Amino acid sequence: MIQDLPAAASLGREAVTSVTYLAAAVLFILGLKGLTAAKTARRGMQYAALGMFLAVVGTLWHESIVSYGWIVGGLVIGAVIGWPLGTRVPMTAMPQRVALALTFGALAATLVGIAEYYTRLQSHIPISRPIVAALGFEVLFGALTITGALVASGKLQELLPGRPITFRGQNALNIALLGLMLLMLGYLVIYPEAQLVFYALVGLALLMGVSLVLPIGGGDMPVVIALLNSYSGLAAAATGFAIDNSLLIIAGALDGASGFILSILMSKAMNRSLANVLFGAFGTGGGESTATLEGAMVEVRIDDAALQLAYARKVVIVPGYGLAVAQAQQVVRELAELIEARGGEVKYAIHPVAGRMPGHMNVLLAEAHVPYEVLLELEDINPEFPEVDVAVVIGANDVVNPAARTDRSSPIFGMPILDVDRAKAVFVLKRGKGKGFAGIENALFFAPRTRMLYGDAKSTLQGLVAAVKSV
Amino acid sequence: MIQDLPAAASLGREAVTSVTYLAAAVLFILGLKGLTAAKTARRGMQYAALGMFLAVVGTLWHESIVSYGWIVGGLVIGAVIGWPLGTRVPMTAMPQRVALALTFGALAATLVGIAEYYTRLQSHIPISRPIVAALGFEVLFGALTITGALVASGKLQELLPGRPITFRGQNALNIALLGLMLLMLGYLVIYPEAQLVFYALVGLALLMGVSLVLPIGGGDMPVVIALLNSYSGLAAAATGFAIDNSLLIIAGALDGASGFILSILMSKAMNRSLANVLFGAFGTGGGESTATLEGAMVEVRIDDAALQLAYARKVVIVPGYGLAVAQAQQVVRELAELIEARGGEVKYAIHPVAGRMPGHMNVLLAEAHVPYEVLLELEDINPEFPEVDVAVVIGANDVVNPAARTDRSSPIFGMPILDVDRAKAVFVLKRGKGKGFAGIENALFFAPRTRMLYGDAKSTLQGLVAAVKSV
Amino acid sequence: MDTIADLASAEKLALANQFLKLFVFVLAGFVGFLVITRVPPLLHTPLMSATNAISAISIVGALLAAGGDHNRVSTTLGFIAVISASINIFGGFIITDRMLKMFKIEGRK
Amino acid sequence: MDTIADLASAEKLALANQFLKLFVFVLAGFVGFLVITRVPPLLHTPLMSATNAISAISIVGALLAAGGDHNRVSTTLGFIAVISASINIFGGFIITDRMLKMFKIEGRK
Ligand SMILES: NC(=O)c1ccc[n+]([C@@H]2O[C@H](COP(=O)([O-])OP(=O)(O)OC[C@H]3O[C@@H](n4cnc5c(N)ncnc54)[C@H](OP(=O)(O)O)[C@@H]3O)[C@@H](O)[C@H]2O)c1
Ligand SMILES: NC(=O)c1ccc[n+]([C@@H]2O[C@H](COP(=O)([O-])OP(=O)(O)OC[C@H]3O[C@@H](n4cnc5c(N)ncnc54)[C@H](OP(=O)(O)O)[C@@H]3O)[C@@H](O)[C@H]2O)c1
Repeated sequence: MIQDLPAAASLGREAVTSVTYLAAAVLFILGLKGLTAAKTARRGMQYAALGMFLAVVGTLWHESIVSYGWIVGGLVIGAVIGWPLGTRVPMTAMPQRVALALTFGALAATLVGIAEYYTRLQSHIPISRPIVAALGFEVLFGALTITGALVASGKLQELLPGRPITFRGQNALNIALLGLMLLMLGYLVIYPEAQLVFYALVGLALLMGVSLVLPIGGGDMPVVIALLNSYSGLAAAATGFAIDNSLLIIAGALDGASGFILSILMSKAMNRSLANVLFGAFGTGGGESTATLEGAMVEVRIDDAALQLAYARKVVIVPGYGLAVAQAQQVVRELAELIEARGGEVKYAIHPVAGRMPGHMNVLLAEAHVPYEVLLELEDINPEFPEVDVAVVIGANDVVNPAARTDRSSPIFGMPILDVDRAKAVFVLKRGKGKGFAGIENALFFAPRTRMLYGDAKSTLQGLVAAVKSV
Repeated sequence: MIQDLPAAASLGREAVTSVTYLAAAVLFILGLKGLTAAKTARRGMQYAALGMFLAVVGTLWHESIVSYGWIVGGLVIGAVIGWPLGTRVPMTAMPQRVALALTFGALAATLVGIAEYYTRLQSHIPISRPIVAALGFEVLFGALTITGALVASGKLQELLPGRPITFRGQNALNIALLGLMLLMLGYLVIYPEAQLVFYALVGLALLMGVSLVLPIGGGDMPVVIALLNSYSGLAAAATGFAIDNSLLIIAGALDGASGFILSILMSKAMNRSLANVLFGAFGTGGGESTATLEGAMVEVRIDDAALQLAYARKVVIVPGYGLAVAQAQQVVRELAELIEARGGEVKYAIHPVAGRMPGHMNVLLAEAHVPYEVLLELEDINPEFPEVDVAVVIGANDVVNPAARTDRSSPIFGMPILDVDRAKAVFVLKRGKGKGFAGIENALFFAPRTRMLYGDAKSTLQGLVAAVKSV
Repeated sequence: MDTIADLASAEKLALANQFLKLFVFVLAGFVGFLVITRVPPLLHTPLMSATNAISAISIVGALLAAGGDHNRVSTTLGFIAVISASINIFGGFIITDRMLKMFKIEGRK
Repeated sequence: MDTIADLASAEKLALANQFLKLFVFVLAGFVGFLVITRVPPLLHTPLMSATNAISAISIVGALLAAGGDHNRVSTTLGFIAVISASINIFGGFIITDRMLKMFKIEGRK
């Protein structure tokens, strides 16, 4: 903590604070451990919230805190802004919501680092090399995350164009920027009191956050967000090193691990390397497939589709990003229940990167109270498709594109997909001829067994529900 | 570490040592992580060994070590004794081998604690309260483990009588002892320099180790060993606190967790609480079953048994402690291969507490190169028994005792068992009418579908092999 | 504490302190890795918002900066940091709970 | 290190170090719990002998006691401790490896 003259009596208070931190660390870990099963997840997060509460109380008790005015003010303002962000934001906006939260978190960490540096200089508290290294590291990763996550959430909220914004030599620029910043960090370790270098580092890192994320396509944002999450974790851990706070180190390391693992899992599910996601400017069309598609997209009338669904014995629903856009999760469940009431079996096929963030479809469908036992993962549902009477693709595109299996020249070649094309019949619900996030054609839509149901997924589904009811 | 006058130059060496410790800690964790799969286990332990090597080298490099004579001597003597203990001890003696190793480990930790205390007093280095608490805790658990593990290995090696040695009021005595020791620990925290109390604590803990383990039956020793393992881990961690060594803290915590988890798992598999194992003096006959057995134990000739085995299509081998006693693991595999060569299928049913330590049967059979894919656990094999043509019980008794399912008054009631009695035919290989570790009768041996093959398991199996060959 | 803290051992303590923090970091990283790899894909979105909420622990540093009465810059920066961190605390835990509430096991069949 | 180590902060550092060690202990306990619960029963016996071997890490303390030239008692106790710990190192790692060598995946069929 920012140092002050220690007195023998203050050691007691210090000890109390440390005990609350230890308890908080344990509660955070138990909280994440709760997330390893749906049953224990909620209880787990309550542990984590308790940990947060303890940590705040333990800190307020710390003797170096002497005035409470600004603190109370800050907490109140934070609560007033945070409350609606927690209760109002729709589930469909989760990706940009998470990105925005990252910005806030990184902002807090970075400001703490700057304040610590400034105060030490101001009060002539010596800055040792390990401390300046930690502080420099912290503001670097923190500032980069502030702007990076802001750009990401702008792209996801469609305030910024989702397509990659590229310019010649941008990778070179980024590498040069990174090199420069590392040099500055090295300089600071040698001359810890070089203020200007420190603040310039903050500025450059803010710039780098923008130039790193702008060239990445909107669909890749979840990977970027997970990675920025791990950066902000590292920044928090570095803060912990600088201000001697083990709780920050632990929480930062947990965050760092989580973000890193998620970003790796996501890139793997898209069959791309993390480097390709970050520097590939995916979606520019550079990797356009050379295969041409044969056949035509054949439409089907809602009544005919409803008839087929009503008599199907085995139906698999394949949700994708379009389901989130249309907010059609409730209607899907209605349709499923109608089919089940008529004796059919309905399962859901959940692709790991369907939607725009990991587990996106799970959250949406859980919101509509679809029991998660009928949500099947890729490996479990794929062998079943040949026996499926009707597969209903709702706003999914890339994750059902057979080119991933067959077309070596396709940019998504090798990505594991849902084998919808092996079902006996396929209905595809989409608005028109729009492409998926990868921006490529999809042979599934031209297949002889596929029928298109054009229109917004929600209204199409409502039509189907009405029609099935009257069968 | 035992303190000496620090010099600016010495900080560098200190840092090097710390780096090797960090590396060693990481390697230990990776080593244990390797043990989560058979494929990576060996590589994992090589990491751990490398970690140990680094830690030793890093310590020798530490500037507070000034004379190397005794060290080299000790290492050489240790290697000379340790080598045969590593290469010669047969797999069947693993339980007592592990217990003996616990004694050595605890001895080392305890002596380090005593030396630290003595040196601090001698050199007038102040002993703070946290340090004396750590040292006291350490010698308490360490000394208790030294004698406790020694008694356990004596029982397992049958140098001491395996049955519980009980006397009136022994639990009361142990509780009184423990209370006294805790009081002494408290006294030490208040008066850290009370030498006599410290050394008396060591003595009492040595005594307590004996009086704690003597009343526990030989068959319960594995649980005791696991628990002592966790005590010795705690002792090592306490040493780490006392001499400021994080590597000891980490290794101790890992050991402590491992021993604790194993002892819990084992008690669970025996359907008893840890407290019952420790204070129940199991095997005294107090809980004898009230059910009487009907029928007779019917013998079968080796030739007839061999004939039946030769034509069986589905055979399950159920090994138990007797297999280890008879060292018959190689012959078992021979028999299994003969049956397989004739077109039969052979699987092994492994009960979690068959034998005298967790995983005992796995190690034995692995030694005989039985591939571990055919070793099935309880939950996986039990549903198959009704279709099994012949179940061959080799030196197993308690783990196949149907009383655990049916007889409420049996001391093993509720313990999950292998449902051998549901097989179409059962052969039981044992020497005579000896009981298993729980000391109770077994209705399986009297069942109409059971046939006995008396004699040492190894020679009986050799007879079977010869007979099957000549079918 | 009744150790006699002497000038010389303070440097040693400071070095030991740095290394202990490194041990804490590495161990927490292992814990994170071991726990997170066991989180099922089903809960990946709640996981992201949960780690968001937990990362608001930098509120601890923010409180010390805002309430420490060091200088005006520190107070101001600390104040803003308290705001942003507490936005994440309130928003983060609430939205995570909202999501997890949906994952009830329901017998629909 | 270029901090000016002053007498007063030494006490604070000492306290901080005690707590850091506690953090290390707790985190290592979590790591142990998370890892050990994933070890299959198949490998429980090797696990026991592996932890035996790892617990020989008290050799580190033994070396410091034996080689530190403190006093005859410390040297003697340290010497015996070095012997017992190194018995476990050599014996423990060898026997564990011997066991694990047996667990090869063999295509018998
Ligand atoms: N989940 C993740 O974590 C993650 C992370 C990074 C990248 N991604 C990428 O995101 C993609 C996800 O694949 P996906 O199959 O779920 O989606 P997608 O490939 O992006 O396709 C979405 C489809 O939904 C349709 N659609 C949009 N709004 C609709 C509405 N209101 N009603 C009906 N249809 C609508 C669109 O066609 P129309 O315009 O014709 O309607 C489009 O074809 C993958 O390429 C994946 O790699 C996902
Ligand atoms: N594995 C663990 O971790 C562990 C830990 C604690 C306790 N235990 C306890 O140990 C017991 C293990 O059960 P178990 O079924 O494996 O063994 P068991 O119940 O102890 O029975 C062993 C049987 O093997 C026979 N036997 C002994 N030597 C033999 C030889 N040379 N040839 C043929 N047969 C021989 C004995 O009968 P004869 O004398 O007639 O030959 C005896 O009936 C359980 O009660 C369990 O709770 C195990």
